[in-house]
Amino acid sequence: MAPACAVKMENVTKRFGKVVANNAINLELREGEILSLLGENGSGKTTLMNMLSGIYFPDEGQIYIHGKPVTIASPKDAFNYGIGMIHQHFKLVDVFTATENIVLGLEGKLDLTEAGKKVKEICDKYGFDIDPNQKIYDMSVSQKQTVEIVKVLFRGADILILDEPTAVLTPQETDKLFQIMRNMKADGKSLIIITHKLHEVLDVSDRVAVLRKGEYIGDVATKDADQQSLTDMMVGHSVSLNIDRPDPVNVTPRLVLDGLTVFDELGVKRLDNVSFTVNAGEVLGVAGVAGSGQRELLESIAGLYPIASGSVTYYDPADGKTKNLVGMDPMDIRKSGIAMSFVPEDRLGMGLVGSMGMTGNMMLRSWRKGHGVFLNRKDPEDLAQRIWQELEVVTPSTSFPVRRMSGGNVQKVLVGREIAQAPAVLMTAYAVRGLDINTSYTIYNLLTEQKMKGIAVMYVGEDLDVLLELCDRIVVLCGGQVSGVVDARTADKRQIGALMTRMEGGKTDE
Amino acid sequence: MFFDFASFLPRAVMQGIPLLYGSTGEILTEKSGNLNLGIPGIMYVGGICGVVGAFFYEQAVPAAEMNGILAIGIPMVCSLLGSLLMGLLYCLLTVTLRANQNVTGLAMTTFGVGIGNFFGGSLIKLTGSEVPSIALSTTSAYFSKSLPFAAKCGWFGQIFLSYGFLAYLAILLALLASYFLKHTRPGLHLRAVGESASTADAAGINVTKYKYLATCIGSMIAGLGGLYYVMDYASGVWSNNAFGDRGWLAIALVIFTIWRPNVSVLASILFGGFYILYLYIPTGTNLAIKELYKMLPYVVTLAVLIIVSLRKKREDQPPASLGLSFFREER
Amino acid sequence: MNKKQSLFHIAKRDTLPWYKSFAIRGCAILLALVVCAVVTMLLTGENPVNIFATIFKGAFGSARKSWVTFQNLAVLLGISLAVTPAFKMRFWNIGAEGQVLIGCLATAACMICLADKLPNAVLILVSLAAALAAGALWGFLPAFFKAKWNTNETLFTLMMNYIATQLAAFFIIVWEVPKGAGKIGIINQGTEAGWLPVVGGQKYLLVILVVAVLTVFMYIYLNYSKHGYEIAVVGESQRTASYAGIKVERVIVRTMVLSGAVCGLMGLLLTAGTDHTLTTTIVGGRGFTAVMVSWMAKFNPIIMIFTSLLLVVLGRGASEISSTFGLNQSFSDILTGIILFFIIGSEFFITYQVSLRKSGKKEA
Amino acid sequence: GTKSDDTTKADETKTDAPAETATDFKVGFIMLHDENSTYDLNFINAAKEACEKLGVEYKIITNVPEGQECYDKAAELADDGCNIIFADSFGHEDYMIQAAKEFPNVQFCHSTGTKAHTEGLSNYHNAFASIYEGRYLAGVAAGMKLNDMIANGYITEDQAKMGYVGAFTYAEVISGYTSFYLGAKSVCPSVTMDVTFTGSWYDETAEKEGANKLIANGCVLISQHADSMGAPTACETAGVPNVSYNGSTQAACPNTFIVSSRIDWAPYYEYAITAAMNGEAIDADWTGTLATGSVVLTDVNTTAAAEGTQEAIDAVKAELENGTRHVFDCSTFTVKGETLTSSKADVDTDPNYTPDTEAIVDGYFAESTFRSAPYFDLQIDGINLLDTNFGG
Ligand SMILES: Nc1ncnc2c1ncn2[C@@H]1O[C@H](COP(=O)(O)OP(=O)(O)OP(=O)(O)O)[C@@H](O)[C@H]1O
Ligand SMILES: Nc1ncnc2c1ncn2[C@@H]1O[C@H](COP(=O)(O)OP(=O)(O)OP(=O)(O)O)[C@@H](O)[C@H]1O
Ligand SMILES: [Mg+2]
Ligand SMILES: [Mg+2]
Repeated sequence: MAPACAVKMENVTKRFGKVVANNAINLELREGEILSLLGENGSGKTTLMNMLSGIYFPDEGQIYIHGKPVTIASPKDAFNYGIGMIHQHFKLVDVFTATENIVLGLEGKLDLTEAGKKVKEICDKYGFDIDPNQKIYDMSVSQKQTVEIVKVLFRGADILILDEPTAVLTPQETDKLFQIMRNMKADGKSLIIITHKLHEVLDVSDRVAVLRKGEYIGDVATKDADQQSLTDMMVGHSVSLNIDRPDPVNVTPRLVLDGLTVFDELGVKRLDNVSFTVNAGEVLGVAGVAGSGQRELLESIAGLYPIASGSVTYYDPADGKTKNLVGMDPMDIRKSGIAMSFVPEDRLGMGLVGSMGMTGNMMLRSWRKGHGVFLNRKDPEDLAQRIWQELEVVTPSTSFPVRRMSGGNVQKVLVGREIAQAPAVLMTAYAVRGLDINTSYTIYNLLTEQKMKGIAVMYVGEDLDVLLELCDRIVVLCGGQVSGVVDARTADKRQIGALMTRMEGGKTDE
Repeated sequence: MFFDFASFLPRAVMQGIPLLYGSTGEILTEKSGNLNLGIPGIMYVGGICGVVGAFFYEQAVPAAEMNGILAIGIPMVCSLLGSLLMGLLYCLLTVTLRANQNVTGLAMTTFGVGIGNFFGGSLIKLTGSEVPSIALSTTSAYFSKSLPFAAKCGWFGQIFLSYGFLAYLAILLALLASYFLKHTRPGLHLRAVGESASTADAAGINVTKYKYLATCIGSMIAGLGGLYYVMDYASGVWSNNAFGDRGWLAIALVIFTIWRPNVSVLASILFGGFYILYLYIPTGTNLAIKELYKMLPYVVTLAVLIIVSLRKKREDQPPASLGLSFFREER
Repeated sequence: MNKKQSLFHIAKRDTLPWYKSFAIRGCAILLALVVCAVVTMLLTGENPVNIFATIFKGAFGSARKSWVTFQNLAVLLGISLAVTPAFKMRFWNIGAEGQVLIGCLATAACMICLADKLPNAVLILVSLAAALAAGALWGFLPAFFKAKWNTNETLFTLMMNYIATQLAAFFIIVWEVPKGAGKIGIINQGTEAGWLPVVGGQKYLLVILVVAVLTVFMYIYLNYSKHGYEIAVVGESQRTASYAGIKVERVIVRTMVLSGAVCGLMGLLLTAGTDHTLTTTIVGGRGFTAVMVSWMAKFNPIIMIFTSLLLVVLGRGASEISSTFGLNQSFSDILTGIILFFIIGSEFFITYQVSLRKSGKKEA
Repeated sequence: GTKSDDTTKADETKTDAPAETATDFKVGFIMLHDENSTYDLNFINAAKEACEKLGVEYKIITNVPEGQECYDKAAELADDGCNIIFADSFGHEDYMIQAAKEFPNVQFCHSTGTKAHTEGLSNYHNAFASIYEGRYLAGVAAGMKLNDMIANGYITEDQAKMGYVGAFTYAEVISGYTSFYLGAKSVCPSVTMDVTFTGSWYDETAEKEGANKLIANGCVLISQHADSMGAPTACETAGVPNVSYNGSTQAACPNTFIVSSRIDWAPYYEYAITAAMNGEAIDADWTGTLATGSVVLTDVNTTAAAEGTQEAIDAVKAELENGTRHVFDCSTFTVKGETLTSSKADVDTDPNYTPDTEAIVDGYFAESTFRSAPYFDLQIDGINLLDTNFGG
């Protein structure tokens, strides 16, 4: 065994019932390197890493840490071997402060003031910006992630695993994170990062390992790889990576927002006098730092968020009549004949019912169809079958609970269903978050297809490259206000980045 | 006649103590994410096990030769063991076998009350006494011994010093539990387990161990409430079903005090007072009105419940994973 | 090398075929009976076979006993059906006890206060309306606060039980017969005003028929109606429900009103149909037992017939045991507890697969 | 159990009932609770005693609530071939009547009930005992104790106040505490009494707290008409003498228990079963007395009782038995300051509780003469129903 291996996994296999999530995987992480783990959705990346962090226990195989064979039976064992993992879904206690979360699981006498000081030290060393006494429920996503990272550093881990850390970060925050990762590497730590964004892979890592359908495909040094070669490796065959952007036709206003203002439960202003137009036949991008009001924007249009003032006017494509959507709930909107589809950010918490299968989830949109008191199951079942095949959803059956599918497949079910509603307005929030590149492109193309059908598409995204390539116009949000509307064909990344942070300096976070 | 507070208050305290034991135990349990609706049953078991222990000790040794330490120790150990077993049973089902907590709890209540009354009834038969109750007067005398100078201190003694040691132990335990939860590392870990077991697990906390420990210790504390009731309050007389619904009131107190054992000290006494207030209220021979007054503790609980939910404070919410079982490989 | 991982490997199963899961439950019940037998021998020295035979005899020993058993079954099943929609919605209603009792109280009120004012058929209809309304109100209150302010429903419904009990106690004293006795006795024993009619010459048949219809209704309602789907979605996630255009608050309130109303109906059946009286213990803990019945049946109304039958037979047999063997009646609570524990525990083996850990390491 | 005693005591009725008839004669009992309730244990013991003495087969069903189940059980017993069925709780009455109508060939006997004399069923009967005489005797013991305390200077004559924990404001309870009070008054003229009601026949907490409240109000001796150990143990804790009911509480209350009265139901059971066996009519209303052995007192606890208590009880008992003394002798009490010369009692149950029967006979209130269950419900002077004028 090469002594230079921080982690070596040998013939590791993990099954979930009939699903073989990892099949005889051999993976090495060298000391002092940043390794990217790449693979399509459901290829088993998270599972593999969870075996390192003690969440799962391998069915077969052996793990070596710094050359020594070890058994990692629990997260505690993992910590003892210096392994720290930042999970795809945050593992934080909402009602605790940052410090309390950070010291969780450690031993010895509890001294929160002392711990708070140490947290501050780490923050200063790596350039993090968090308040040790802030409650997690008061934090933004990126702050939460920072807490996760500090938590791992606090324990003195020298092997760090980051599972899709950038999925929820802005480009600026991502850059900051990568800088931190490089600092850590310089500190002698070994890191594994999982991300679906190939430019990030190329940017930060030394080496790339690829999984496909639970199998280990191989690894390449980053300097020898490019986006196309990595994609081919991941997918197993050659794919094209271009977004086709036809010019919009028949552009007419579909939704006009005027002076939209909303407050959250605690009375904090989330949207401030937002006005813009969503046109039929074009993809309107919405850019902004996470938490700038994107969620509130889409939810208030969809009738899920109370609107304090302003108006949302809908232009009916059939007769051109207008309707004000303010004060309507989703059912009112649908009943007034407006076909609006919405892919929310929180898939299992809002868009889908985790315990139901695909069919049950299709019914979420159609349960009211048909007169009388009884449900129609036939049509949703057909739709589920169609989406299963067309979008290549990996699931044993249409009645398999969607909660137990991988993140990417969950997203396919959701997007597939929403597009199948033949909407007049299609709103998507982070439609490709967590999706592998291949699937992402499938979705981009689907959206473009919708646009060409004369549908008004709203695309809330975080990847500026994609926004610029996919959209026709981009609305930039900053702190709940519209800081600019730009033409995606002429704008560049720096311009948008500047608009996104226009108000920064005074108040950074919501 | 005026409202005789000095005589009412000690009675309220004595009513409150079993509730305090129950609620302290249940708070610890719930902080681990286990909603144990079996507390009413566990309190019966705690009571009857103490009775069984005391009974056999009293049978074995003539009253004059009884040793104070043993007379207190044997029933206490029996009571603790009995409720420990109940706690273990609950954990086995809900933690290890991940059964539904509500259902397990309700079944435990049926079972525990059954155990209490069955063994109570059987012992009563054994004693063959003329009135069907087991009178453990000697043991009870040890349990209810109050401070010797209490009687000399007038109303002060009556209100503060007139109780058996288990009453003070209840308060002490509640305060300790409160300190434990707020200021110690295991307390922090326990709260984390109750808030989000998967987070605690990922942080290296042994979720199963914490759930077992908190639930079992909680059960044992609750069981002492049953013991206090028979040995001190009921003067060592076990009568079937006499403990009544106090276990449910203890569970109500948990929410009433928003999961704070130190608040429960006063809240239990308040509830204890409400529980018997109807006897002190001028209703005379209008027994119907008395029945309405008996509603008081429940109506007050409802009112507090509604007010707390109106306030919507994050910190006032139940432990986030209360009632959920934890399986590490669950998605 | 430390080897501290547990000996067993636990994994979630894919869904088991129905016959396997039934086999597991069957084994659990068998095992439970064995344990009950052992416990019986240890505690009482009686031959367990005799005990079980006596339990059976107590439940089905004569035509009358069987009818009573089926009547008890119908009442327990009816209450279990009532709590089920709320449970599917993950609304932990443990207030069926109070909801039924308040239905009894409303019925009794009509029977006592209106007996000589209305013709019998009208009186029964008025009682029905009153019982449904009272039960519905008792369901509505916790649901309303849950829907509006997310007030904890377990505690709320528990408290409503006591409030119902005390209200009943209050009115029992107001209406007591004779004066000062603190009880009502049979209401309208002479005139039978407000009593539900006897169908088919069998006193208890009506109750059984009503509950049979209710069972079918509930099965269809939960599985094939739009309301049933709404309930399932709300139970899973309220945000998803509002996203799907389901009016969450309305569904919560509507479902609990339904639950409460069905409980109220059971109250009517008890007071006007079989017992013809009102006592504070007329429901007899069945509101709590119903929770277990419903859960053990996985909220399936058809399976609930069997789970409630099991518990009813045990309870009915208990009184036979106690009179035949001179055993304390609480013994049946112990047996019931043991059987419940086994059934509850057996679910684990249906959901999860346990395998012995292969000695772990070393292959390559 | 068919073990037939040779019954040397030669009961008043024929003992020559052939053994064969005895064996296929079956008796059923319906009890509200089981042996774990004071109230029911008293009945259960009597049932066993009577049946074993008569050598008849019997079946006791316990824990039968006061509801439809009582009818069901009665019917099941009748199905099982019981020739006579007894129920022990007041609330069972309506259901027993229901069953009596359905099974005319079976005798139904109900203890403590009130409706037999008006219901007109030949197979439905009520029974009670003149327990007020027992209470009166217990009251004598209480009065002796009070006198003792006055003599010792522990209290003054004015402070001779007793407390009474009652269940309901029902005639049986009123009759009970009044006779107790009159018994005490017959030896300690200055005695007064506070009464509090719990609203339940069995509620340990309410009874205990009721007793505590009475003690706090200055009552120096407590008695109760409620079934739990709440009041006696409260007395033991507080060191206040207690006169108990339904059995001796001496084991739990060695220092404060004085004496207890109770009804022995065995004589009635023997009477009714024998009558049924012989095909003779059973009285619609049967009242047991000191003479029939239905009203009994436990041994006096000499630790707590005043000296000479047993003798005093015996003397008064003799007077009651030979009719020279009546418990409710109108010359011994006043109502609103006046001596009673006439009082109508509500003997026949009717919806409006109209008093229907003149109860004052020969200068005393004739309790339990017109029906077996008590109907004395007057509020006499010297007894203060607590809380009625609270704050006033
Ligand atoms: N706890 C679990 N129970 C059942 N199946 C699981 C579980 N965890 C993962 N799987 C299955 O294992 C496979 C691999 O899942 P995993 O989450 O490792 O994929 P991934 O590569 O991380 O995907 P993504 O990019 O979508 O996050 C999937 O088919 C998934 O459904
Ligand atoms: N899932 C859906 N997505 C989009 N539009 C829908 C959906 N369900 C219904 N609609 C539209 O909403 C309108 C009303 O639908 P539907 O016929 O179900 O309502 P309804 O008859 O008013 O309902 P009910 O009478 O049962 O309250 C129709 O124009 C229908 O096409
Ligand atoms: Mg993943
Ligand atoms: Mg319709």
